Amino acid sequence: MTEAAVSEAPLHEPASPQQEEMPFAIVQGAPFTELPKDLYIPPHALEVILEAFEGPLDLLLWLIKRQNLDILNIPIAEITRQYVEYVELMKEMELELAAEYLVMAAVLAEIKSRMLLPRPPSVDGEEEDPRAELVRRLQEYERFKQAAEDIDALPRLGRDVFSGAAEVTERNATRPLPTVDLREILAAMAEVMKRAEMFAHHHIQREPLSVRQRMSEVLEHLSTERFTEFPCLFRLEEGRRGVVVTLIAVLELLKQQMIELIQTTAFATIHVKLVAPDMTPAELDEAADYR
Amino acid sequence: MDVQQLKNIIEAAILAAGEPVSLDRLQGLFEEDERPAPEDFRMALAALGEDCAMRGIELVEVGSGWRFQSRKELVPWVSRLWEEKPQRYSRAFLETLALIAYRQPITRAEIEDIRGVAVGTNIVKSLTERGWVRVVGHRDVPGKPALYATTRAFLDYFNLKSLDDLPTLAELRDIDKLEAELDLIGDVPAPAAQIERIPAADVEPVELC
Amino acid sequence: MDVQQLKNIIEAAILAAGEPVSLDRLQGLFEEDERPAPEDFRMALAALGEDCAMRGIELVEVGSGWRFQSRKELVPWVSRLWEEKPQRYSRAFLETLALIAYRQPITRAEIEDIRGVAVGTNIVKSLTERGWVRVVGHRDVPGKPALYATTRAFLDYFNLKSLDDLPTLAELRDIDKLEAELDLIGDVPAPAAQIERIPAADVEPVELC
Repeated sequence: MTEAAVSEAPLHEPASPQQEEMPFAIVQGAPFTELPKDLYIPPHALEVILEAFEGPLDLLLWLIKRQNLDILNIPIAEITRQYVEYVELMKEMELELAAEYLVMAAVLAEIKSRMLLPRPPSVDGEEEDPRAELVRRLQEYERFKQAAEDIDALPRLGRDVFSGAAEVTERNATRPLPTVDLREILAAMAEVMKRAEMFAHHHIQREPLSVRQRMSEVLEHLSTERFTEFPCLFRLEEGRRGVVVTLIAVLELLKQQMIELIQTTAFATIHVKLVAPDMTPAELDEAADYR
Repeated sequence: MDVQQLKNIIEAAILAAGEPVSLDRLQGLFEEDERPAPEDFRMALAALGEDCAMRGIELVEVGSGWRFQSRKELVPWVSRLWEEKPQRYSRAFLETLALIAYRQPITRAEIEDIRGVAVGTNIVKSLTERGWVRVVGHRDVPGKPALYATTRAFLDYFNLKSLDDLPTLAELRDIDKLEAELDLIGDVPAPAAQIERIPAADVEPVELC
Repeated sequence: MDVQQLKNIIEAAILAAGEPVSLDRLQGLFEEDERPAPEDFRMALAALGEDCAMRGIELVEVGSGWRFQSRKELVPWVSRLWEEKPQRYSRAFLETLALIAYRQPITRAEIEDIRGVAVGTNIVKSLTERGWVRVVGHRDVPGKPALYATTRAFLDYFNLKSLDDLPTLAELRDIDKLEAELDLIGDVPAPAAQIERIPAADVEPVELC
């Protein structure tokens, strides 16, 4: 069979989807069965077919599939002729024609002309088939066209799969408290210190933390209303160091005028009391806000 | 249709509906010629309810029909599904906490002095509500400002025996290294935070205070 | 905590969630001190799955976790719960989705290149609104086009555990292999015998970039 024979093959009228399955094949070197020439397709059905194409590659694939051609060995001249006729048909029916269809027509025409030219003799025997790029694109598109159909066939929620759900009678949603890493505190402190150092008038002095902690503990122990006996602040089981730390803490608190010490007579028991605030803590906060 | 098959269809349908399903609607699932008798449905529902005795859900009849619900005694676990993501504390919060920890007892004015910016009442309030900070006295200066200190709960939370276990400020010199480490921690949510796996890039940390 | 109790909590929680629940999220239902070991969870999930053999639902793992769903053989009855037909998707929609699923991350221009036709904005928008597709970055070329990828919700919807479960892509055949045997200048169709579909078994594994 020659190329001429193929190109003389009648243009197969667009078939309805059922006709795609017809055993119409062109077998190399063998006679082929013709599609009925008098096949009538109502204009509306034709429009539906033409509108269904997802672009030039889809149309080309359809033309190839419909004739049972091998995608790797497309009869370019014939396919080009059919393609152009379909595009003309789509124009005639005033379908919205994407620009890509016209670009493809030009590509096909170019391949066709290159196919007709004698190939330059190649050095290593390797020569590119002018159709190679088109075949690659067609195959690439075809596999994703198939993949889309496969995805469409997957069991789908709400169609093939129904997810179970039960009621919960009492929902008490809570918001957990933020978590803090100790290193975040350290980083915050380091940041403050770095910033504070930029204010020259602040000189941050390092003190043993145990004294600061003990100051807090002493304050907690004391009240503004009643006196506490001074010896009660000390815990002998802490040993000498503990006693010294407490003493330094008390002296520091005294210096900062946060506590009062009272001794009625010499060598009598010393009593300790918190300095009373003039305002309640809430009032103090408010006062601070207005500052 | 045998009882087991009927029970299974009823179970699947009620769970798939996600809302109470009436007896009518259950019957409507069957073509007329295969539809079991109403008493078969009632028997199947009763049997299904009994089967649930050992399960995590129970079958109950409410106004508009039958539904499955989680067993009451499991609600404490189940309701944690909707626990919101824990928020994050602001920098101001952490700095205030750090200053109270390292410089206690300390007044708000002193914190503001060192930080160089005002400290909102809400920060002090959330520190107190969290139980990490408390007022331990008042400084004898005009206004008698409250003195803040950290609590036992603060030490417990950070797994410290005493404030002495806090790293010294001298150890904090390599801030950048510390911050780099913290960035790494930040990417790994705590177990409670893993409720929703939103990619880190999409999450804006919510700031409290 | 005994296995039965753990199984019940898992069953109640997954059904209460009404969406797939990850192992992480299941573990988050327990306070740290009472939390069973990860292998206990796996055992409980396996046992729960076995328990379902006689029930109307089955326990399956999909992209974002575990969910209960109606057994396949009961779907004919269950689907009668709803009057309306499930939605159908256009070819353009499905082909775009397929390209994003198999070739992610991918730009719109790359999708258009393979499809040979423009991709409507409404398709990308509708894929994004469904939560099946999201922008995961931008390609470093002029215009910085968005890179699209599929989400866990996509896997959940199509009942997939991971992208590996997607149907395999057909393999590409090489035009050069045929050239030796064929007269290239004679523009001749190939024998019909060569057109046969490649049997699925011969197909190479999915290319996921």
